Amino acid sequence: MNLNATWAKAWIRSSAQVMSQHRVELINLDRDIGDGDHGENMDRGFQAVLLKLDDLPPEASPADVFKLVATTLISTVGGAAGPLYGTAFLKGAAAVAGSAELDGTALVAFLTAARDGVVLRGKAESGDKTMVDAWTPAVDAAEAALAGGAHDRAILSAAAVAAEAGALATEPWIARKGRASYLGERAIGHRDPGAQSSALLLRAAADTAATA
Amino acid sequence: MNLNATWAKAWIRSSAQVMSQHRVELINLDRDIGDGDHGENMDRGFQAVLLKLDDLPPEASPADVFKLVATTLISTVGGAAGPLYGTAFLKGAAAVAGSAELDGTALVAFLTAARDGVVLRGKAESGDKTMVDAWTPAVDAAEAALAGGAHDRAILSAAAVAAEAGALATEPWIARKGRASYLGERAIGHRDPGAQSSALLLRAAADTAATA
Amino acid sequence: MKKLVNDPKNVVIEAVAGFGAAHADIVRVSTDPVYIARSDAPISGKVGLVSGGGSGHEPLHGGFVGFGMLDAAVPGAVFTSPTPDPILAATKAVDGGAGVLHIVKNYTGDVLNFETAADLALAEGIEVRSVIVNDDVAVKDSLYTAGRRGVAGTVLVEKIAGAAAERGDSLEAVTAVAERVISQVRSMGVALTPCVVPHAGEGSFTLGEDEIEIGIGIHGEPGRARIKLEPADAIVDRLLGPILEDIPFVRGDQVLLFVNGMGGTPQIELYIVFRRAAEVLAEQGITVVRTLVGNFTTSLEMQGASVTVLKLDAELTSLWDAPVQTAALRWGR
Amino acid sequence: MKKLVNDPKNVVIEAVAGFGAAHADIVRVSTDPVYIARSDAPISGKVGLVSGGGSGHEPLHGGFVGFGMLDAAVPGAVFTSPTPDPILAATKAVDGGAGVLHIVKNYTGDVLNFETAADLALAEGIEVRSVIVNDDVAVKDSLYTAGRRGVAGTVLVEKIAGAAAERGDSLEAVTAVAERVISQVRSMGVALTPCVVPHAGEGSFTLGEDEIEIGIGIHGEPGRARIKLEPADAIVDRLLGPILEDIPFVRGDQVLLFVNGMGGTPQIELYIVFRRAAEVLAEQGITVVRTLVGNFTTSLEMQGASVTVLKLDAELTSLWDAPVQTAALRWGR
Ligand SMILES: Nc1ncnc2c1ncn2[C@@H]1O[C@H](COP(=O)(O)OP(=O)(O)O)[C@@H](O)[C@H]1O
Ligand SMILES: Nc1ncnc2c1ncn2[C@@H]1O[C@H](COP(=O)(O)OP(=O)(O)O)[C@@H](O)[C@H]1O
Ligand SMILES: [Mg+2]
Ligand SMILES: [Mg+2]
Ligand SMILES: [Mg+2]
Ligand SMILES: [Mg+2]
Repeated sequence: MNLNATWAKAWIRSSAQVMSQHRVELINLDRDIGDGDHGENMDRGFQAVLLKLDDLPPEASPADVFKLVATTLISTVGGAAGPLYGTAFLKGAAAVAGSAELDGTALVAFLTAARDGVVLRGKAESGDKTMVDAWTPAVDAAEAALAGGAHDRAILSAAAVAAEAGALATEPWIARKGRASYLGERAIGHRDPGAQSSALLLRAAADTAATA
Repeated sequence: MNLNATWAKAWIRSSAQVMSQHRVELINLDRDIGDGDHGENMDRGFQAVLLKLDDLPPEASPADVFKLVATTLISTVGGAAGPLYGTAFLKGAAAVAGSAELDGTALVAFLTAARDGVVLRGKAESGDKTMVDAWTPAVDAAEAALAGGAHDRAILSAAAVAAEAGALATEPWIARKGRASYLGERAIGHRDPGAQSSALLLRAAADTAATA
Repeated sequence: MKKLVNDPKNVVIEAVAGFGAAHADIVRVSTDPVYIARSDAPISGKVGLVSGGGSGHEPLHGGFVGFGMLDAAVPGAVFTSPTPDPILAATKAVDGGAGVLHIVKNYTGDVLNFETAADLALAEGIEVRSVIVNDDVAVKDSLYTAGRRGVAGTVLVEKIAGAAAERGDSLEAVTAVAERVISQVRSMGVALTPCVVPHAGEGSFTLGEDEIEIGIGIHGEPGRARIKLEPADAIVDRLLGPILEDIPFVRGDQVLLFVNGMGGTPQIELYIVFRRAAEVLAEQGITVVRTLVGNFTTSLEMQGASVTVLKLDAELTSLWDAPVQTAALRWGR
Repeated sequence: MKKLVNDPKNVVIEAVAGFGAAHADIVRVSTDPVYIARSDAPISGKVGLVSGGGSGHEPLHGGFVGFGMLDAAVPGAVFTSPTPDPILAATKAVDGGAGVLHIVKNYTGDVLNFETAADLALAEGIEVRSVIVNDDVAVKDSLYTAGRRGVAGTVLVEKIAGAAAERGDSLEAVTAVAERVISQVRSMGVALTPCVVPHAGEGSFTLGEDEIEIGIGIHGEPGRARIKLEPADAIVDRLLGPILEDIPFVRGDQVLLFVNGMGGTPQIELYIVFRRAAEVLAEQGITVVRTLVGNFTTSLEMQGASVTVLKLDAELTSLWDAPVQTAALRWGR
């Protein structure tokens, strides 16, 4: 599938399904080192997005889809994840405004802007054990793939794999941002829930693109 | 042992020990059909009596011992059991005032007055599933034993056996007085805690008398 | 059992000491015998109000000592009525010459111990009246039981009788107002979890993972029925049904609706209960004109709630509205 | 999980509706978006005070809306900060032309969502200031954490800033008073049992039969250490130690001592905690001149308590004493 509005919508629909399927897993991760609501928050937010997707006009661009995702997540998720994911999609949308279809360069711009949005709002650095630790490896991998001449779907797939590895890599760390930072050493051995939901999101993006 | 003041004090000392040993049992019985404090109440009360027994002058009569028990139980037990046992000992003391030693007739008078005291305060009838159902069989058995020519210790032993049987007999009943009366049918199958503590008390009386 | 206590034997005495230290502007505390009195008691010419009972129902009764409500509260051991001595001492401490009203919840132990204390007070020349609160419709009131239990409705009796005493009513008149509240107030509760008495160290009863006890008493005494957990609205309907049947409330009646927490239930749930209870009353054409929501008559950490409905008239309403200044209930000053 | 709820998804909306119905004399409730405002808001010329955060901490914040305290409270989903929309709506609803102060507890989610709402309000011409409450000494405040959490001290900030706003202070002055309270208030808590979030249906964490969590957060976030259960006095000492170290209170200081219940702890235990805390302060030559004891910043049904100490001066004391009329805190009217 080309990375057009149809893909963008399919990605978001798939994400809604994935968040619902992984709701309990994300709640459990967040219960371990946070307050146990991340799965509930993401599920509530994406279900709300789902209800609004159909209202988009047929001529909506990928950026329009992402803007809708952004405002809906901001107004329904709450917590830390709401503003962070909201800003990610808002900045990502701005980066690809006007494109009917994302090529490799646009895709990397989208991912970079999204990650920068998270950093702008949350002020986390790599290694702080947050969703940034899924996004930054994804951006890096996407850039490398683009530089290596990879196609849009391959870039997305590289980003998804890197995000998954990034989420996994948070497990042995101490957290320095978010609720888990209160835990000190006790955060060790637990995966960051936001990094995990980010990996799920990017995996859904890649898988949707890979289908005909 | 003759039923003099030495016996009366030994009985009460032994009762304190028994209430302490059976504290949890009485709590559990009361938890089943009441509020779970009967063992605590009886233990607290008799421990308080124990502390005061030594203050009695050497010339104290059995009635003096019982009066001390009465006022101490009234002022330390609380709940339903406090006033009921308190009145029992108060009326029992009055019935044997002046006697240095209880013969069979005095013993029966003591038990009868004690039982009547409980009924006066609590207005329970036989079969209401209360401590009366230990005391009344005890009084009846004591009277019968006295009529049959039994000696004081034998009378007391008959009373104790009857009280134990009386307490046991409360198990299949519905309660009509006290907290257990709120339970209706659900009181069935549980022994009344106050009947049980009464049986323990009379058993202690008989056993103390039986020792040299 | 996990509790913030030191020696379980000292729970009441330490809590009362803490209460006295925290509310020294309102109460003074006697530790031997244990009672809590208004700091300005006795008030000459005012009827004194004394209540009490086993501890574990806080803020009942100590939290209601102060201007416009109780003159003294006598806490017994946890879930055990106090003995006559402290009741007598409290009665004497608050007698301002106009007599003293004992507000007693209907439990055999409370009734007997207050009775003895009243007799002793009388012997010392203090005029004492007693009212017995028995608002719990979960229990059948018949010749063959100890009668209905006194539960959360007690708070309303204490507030309204307290206001009557504060405005200078005679002992007779205060007693009559208290009796009127008692005749017009009904309650019923539900437990989701048991409570643990400190000296017992174990739950007062057991409930299955999905069971609740309808008609629970405030000492964890079983109630009408043990049923499977239901949605809050259905549970509220089960509590309100017997209440509304018992006093035949009629369309147009004005009532005070009181949702009481048993101690361990989040406030958010109490308001969910209130929402439904108000809805049901509205459907019946009964108007809720005064409200109270919170943990006022608790059973230690028990999870659950009770619903209390008091039929109001102009006088009871104005007595309810009168200023009150206690640790747990305060308005108007 | 046993709770008095209907659909877990509707817990907040139903509770807020019930709250509005129960306290219609004090608040009005908006259900879409969800916020609770003073019934007389906006008050022309008065600085508006808005707070909010995840639900499950009741009475915080809705119970503190009313005369002399908050103008509006914005409840999010349980333990989840509200989104910017209702914060913005509440801010607009209470703006009386003198600007609005946001009182925010220091959690990433709360800070970010209030920040967004403040930006949007500013864009609509409303002057908004924010203060961030971070009184929890259990958490190390360093560049390498999200900073200290805001816990029960928030109640004191809301009361005192609310009194300043009520007497007509400017936005700048109200903000300064709030900042002063924040700089002088410290808290630390302990959990004996976890709480259960309705949508999760399971405990937020697990504790062994004899374990307690020292330094617990109000969302069940772990604290400083998990230790074996100890007597109440020893636990209080563990809580007060870090508080007293943190602000170097000195002999002769006057303080407000606030013992807060986490929701599921019997009141009797809170007073046992108070007793010891007052004792320790007295030993240090610190005078407790104001007190607060009760469930004011809860974590659903969690058992446990927190201790908060606020250093007072004449102005803060008189603002604390000023009349307040909210569902959960009331005196002077
Ligand atoms: N400052 C931050 N920067 C980036 N990500 C953050 C930051 N703070 C928290 N997060 C992310 O948010 C996730 C938690 O989201 P969620 O549970 O929905 O919110 P909350 O912590 O408010 O309950 C964390 O796992 C982490 O990935
Ligand atoms: N009216 C009564 N007459 C006689 N005995 C009674 C009466 N009411 C209660 N009891 C006795 O008191 C016992 C309960 O005592 P206890 O548990 O100490 O007091 P409480 O019921 O106040 O908690 C019952 O088991 C019963 O034997
Ligand atoms: Mg979370
Ligand atoms: Mg009992
Ligand atoms: Mg009892
Ligand atoms: Mg959260």
